[in-house]
Amino acid sequence: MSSPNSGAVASAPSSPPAVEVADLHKRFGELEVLKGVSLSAQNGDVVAIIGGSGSGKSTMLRCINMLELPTRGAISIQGEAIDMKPDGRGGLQPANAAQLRRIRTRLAMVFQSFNLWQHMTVLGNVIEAPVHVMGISRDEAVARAEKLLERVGLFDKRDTYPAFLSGGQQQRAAIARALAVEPDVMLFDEPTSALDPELVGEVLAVIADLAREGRTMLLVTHEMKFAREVASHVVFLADGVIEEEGPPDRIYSAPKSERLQKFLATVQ
Amino acid sequence: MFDWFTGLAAWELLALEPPGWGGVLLRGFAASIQIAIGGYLLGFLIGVCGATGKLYGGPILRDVLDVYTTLVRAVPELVLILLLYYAGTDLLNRFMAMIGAGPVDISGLAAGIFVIGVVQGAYQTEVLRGAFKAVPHGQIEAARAYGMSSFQVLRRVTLPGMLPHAVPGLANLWLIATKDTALLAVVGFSELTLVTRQAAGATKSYFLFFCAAGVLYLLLTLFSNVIIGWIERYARRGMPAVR
Amino acid sequence: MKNKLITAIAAFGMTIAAQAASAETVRVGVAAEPYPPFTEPDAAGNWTGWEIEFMNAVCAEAKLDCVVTPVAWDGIIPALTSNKIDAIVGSMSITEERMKTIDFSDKYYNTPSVIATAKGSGITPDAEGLKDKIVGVQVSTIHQDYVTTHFSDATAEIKEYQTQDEANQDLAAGRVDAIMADSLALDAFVKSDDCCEIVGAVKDDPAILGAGVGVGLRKGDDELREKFNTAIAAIRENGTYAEFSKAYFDFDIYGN
Amino acid sequence: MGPELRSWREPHRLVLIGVAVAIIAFAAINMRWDWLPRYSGRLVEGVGTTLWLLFLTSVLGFLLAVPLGLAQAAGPVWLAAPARAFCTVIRGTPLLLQLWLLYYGLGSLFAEYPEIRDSWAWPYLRSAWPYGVLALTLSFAGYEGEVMRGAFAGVPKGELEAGRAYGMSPWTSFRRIWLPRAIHRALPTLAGETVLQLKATPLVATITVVDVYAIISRVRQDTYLTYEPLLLLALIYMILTGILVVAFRWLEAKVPVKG
Repeated sequence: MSSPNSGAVASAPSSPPAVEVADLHKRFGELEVLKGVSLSAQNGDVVAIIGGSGSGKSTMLRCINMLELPTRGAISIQGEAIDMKPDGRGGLQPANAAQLRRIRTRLAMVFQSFNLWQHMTVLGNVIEAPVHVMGISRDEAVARAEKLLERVGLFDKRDTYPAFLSGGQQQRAAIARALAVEPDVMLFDEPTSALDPELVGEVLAVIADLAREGRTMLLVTHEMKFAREVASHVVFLADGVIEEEGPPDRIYSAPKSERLQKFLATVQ
Repeated sequence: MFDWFTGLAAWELLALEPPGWGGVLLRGFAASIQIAIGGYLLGFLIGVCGATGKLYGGPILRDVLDVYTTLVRAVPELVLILLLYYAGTDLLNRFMAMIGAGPVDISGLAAGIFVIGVVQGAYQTEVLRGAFKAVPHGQIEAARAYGMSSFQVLRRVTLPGMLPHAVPGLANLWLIATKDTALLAVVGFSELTLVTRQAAGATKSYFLFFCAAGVLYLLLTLFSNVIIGWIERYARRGMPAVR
Repeated sequence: MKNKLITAIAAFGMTIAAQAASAETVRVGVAAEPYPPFTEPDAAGNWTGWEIEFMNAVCAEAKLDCVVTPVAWDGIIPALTSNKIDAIVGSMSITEERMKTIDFSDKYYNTPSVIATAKGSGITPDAEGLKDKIVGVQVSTIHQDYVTTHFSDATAEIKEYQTQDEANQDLAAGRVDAIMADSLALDAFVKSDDCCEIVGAVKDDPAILGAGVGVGLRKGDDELREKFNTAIAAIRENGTYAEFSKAYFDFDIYGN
Repeated sequence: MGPELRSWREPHRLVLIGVAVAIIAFAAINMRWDWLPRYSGRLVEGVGTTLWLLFLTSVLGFLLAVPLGLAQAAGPVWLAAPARAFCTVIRGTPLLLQLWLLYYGLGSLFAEYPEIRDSWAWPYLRSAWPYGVLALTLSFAGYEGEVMRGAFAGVPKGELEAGRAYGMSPWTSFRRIWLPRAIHRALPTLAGETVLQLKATPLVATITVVDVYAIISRVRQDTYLTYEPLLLLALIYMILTGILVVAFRWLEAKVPVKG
């Protein structure tokens, strides 16, 4: 189903896409949330996924690193397909736990509600996966983590526990945690939705900074203005299918589908 | 007229060497602490298994565990202690006879630990299950998203995340365990409360000995509270103060 | 999970099994509550008293390795039947009712049951004298049975105590008007506390008061019973009984 | 109601119920229950005593817990410190020991004073139940006092300020806002505390109060049965606990309780 023109600007046609999703279905009991979504992102792409609530955009993102198990479809990261097998109840389940863990370290996720580990300091959160999953030495992980914390402006908070930070600080710490695994792709699941309005800016600034650096990102967001600025490609999801996609300027200035027009009218 | 006062002031009765009863009291105290620790640990083991069973077990296991925790929490400890004290050893002996082994002599200590452990186990099951459920799901999800195996998630995130929720309940249960040992006096186990009664009866200094035992229990509680305070501060390090 | 549980149970079982009794040992249950002058703990935590000396003499005679095991008095028969102990040496009177559940050795002492009251109370040891009085007895004793059978209509209340010592204490404190117990136990009490006096023996009722005190044994444990009977007869015969009794009593408590 | 009803019909539950019925039938047939009719009257009386003790000591204990909690939460040091010490001592020592200290320790002292022995109070002081009631009341007050301390301290300051802003006197504000809100906050713990109190009542049997536990002890001594009376006793307490839990649920449904 992945048509050649569904990807964004093809930066290096010879290398496999960073993320490729083919015919993804997801069903929760009676409710079919995703009805066949296909999407691919090349290295360096920033794909913004927009849509109304219940359109399935978060579910799609969570299926990519298998936090939700798809009912049907295929996912590959840098050309490597995630092994899946039938779970016997009409859905799929991971077939190779070790492979999934390896792939997950290359897909760093930033959550809507931060999900920082509350019993670890900010520094502890950032070095956790490098040390305990990837097996990097502690000293090296700390050195790297301190650089990352400096970059997101939290160096002086490194020994603080998450609960003592503001939402914006927590989300910046979560981004540092994501960067620490040196991911191929970063997945942002509505990273600013849980924040007070005055704290949104500081987080978006960090994400924009990463986009400029050429990071591959999939970004589910409600921030239309921001998506238009940073995205290289915009996907509009409605009712479990991709209703329309394209470069941000065209999507925002000349939406074709009626639903997208309506959606943009309500959010802008 | 002031017999009771002089009785209270008959400190030499508390001397550690006979004819003072202090040594007997302290040995009883040691027995109480031994049972409390043993029973608490056995209860913790049961609690871990019970909570795991309630969270992950099949429907039958879950229902059976529900019956266990409900029954134990609905019946007075005193009654449970009597039942378990007689039934527990009796059933064990019948079981031993069934598999052809001779009867075993269950020491009072083992029986006491067993009884306190079974009672503690029911409460600890609930505390641990509650603490497990109190860990925000997002924390576990984040751990999985960063590639941790199930065991790593448990060890690095779930267990430490449970700690602040489990510590107050577990601490409270420890204090209950220390005081529940006194109920073993009713089945004639020589712990602090029973030896106190024996000493009081033999010397007629009821007031003195009951007060002395009260002080020992209180010291144990206060000492425990200090340790619990340390543990709680460590467990809650990531959480803002409640008030 | 299940495996873990089984391992844990097995481990617990092992610790118990490690303490399994050797075949020669006889666990002799005594009431955990002091019952002077027969059984009481001393300040060093050792059990002393006439019955402890009796037990030692009998066990030495029968070449048994006896271990004193304190058990709550009101649970001492269940402890015997559920195999926690092998014999009861606890001033337990041989009665018909108890014989339904356990066996007894031959009697090893027999003394009358008496009533004690505060000094000068004027109470007599019969239903008339106890009219509208509060009477205290120890639970699970022949005295409790006797008081319930003969005096319950007359008395205001019958209070039941876990230990004889507590009943004595409440008589001294005036919370009961009279107590009924074994004459020797009360003799020791009124000698130690000048509050009270023995006002006399109650009228005999052999069906309740029984035929003296014997060693309580599990039903069917005939071998052990034979050993005890032979040993009791032997120490009566060879003077050991009289020897250790001297320190406690100035008369022969074996009765007739 | 629907899902609950259905859940009982799940196959594994039917099996479990079958097992339970089999165990009960086994117990009914193979164990000795012939003593039951002889003691039924006394058992009912014993349950009555237990419930009466529970009710009286819970109510008195709660009334005592309110000042204890208030003193700790807002009182001056000379009130807060003793209140705190009281709660610590009560919670730090076994109830059985407290009971024996009061009855055998304190109670026997009264007898030494002829003035007391001759006074009107002696008939009460010489019986056992006042000591049982006192010990259980103090125990309930000690535990619930701690709860009330938290409840008083947890009432949002803003609500009290609002009261002051509307011109309430400190007493009115206490009576109309602080106390009711604190009790409201403490209510959810009350069910649990009351069940704990029920489970503490059998201890009074050790000081000659004749509650249901004492009756069962009597049965055990008369019949030399080990299990049957204790199993019945466990069943009785389970039923009483069940009734308490249902009653409190009903009460809580009537009084909406919010944080």
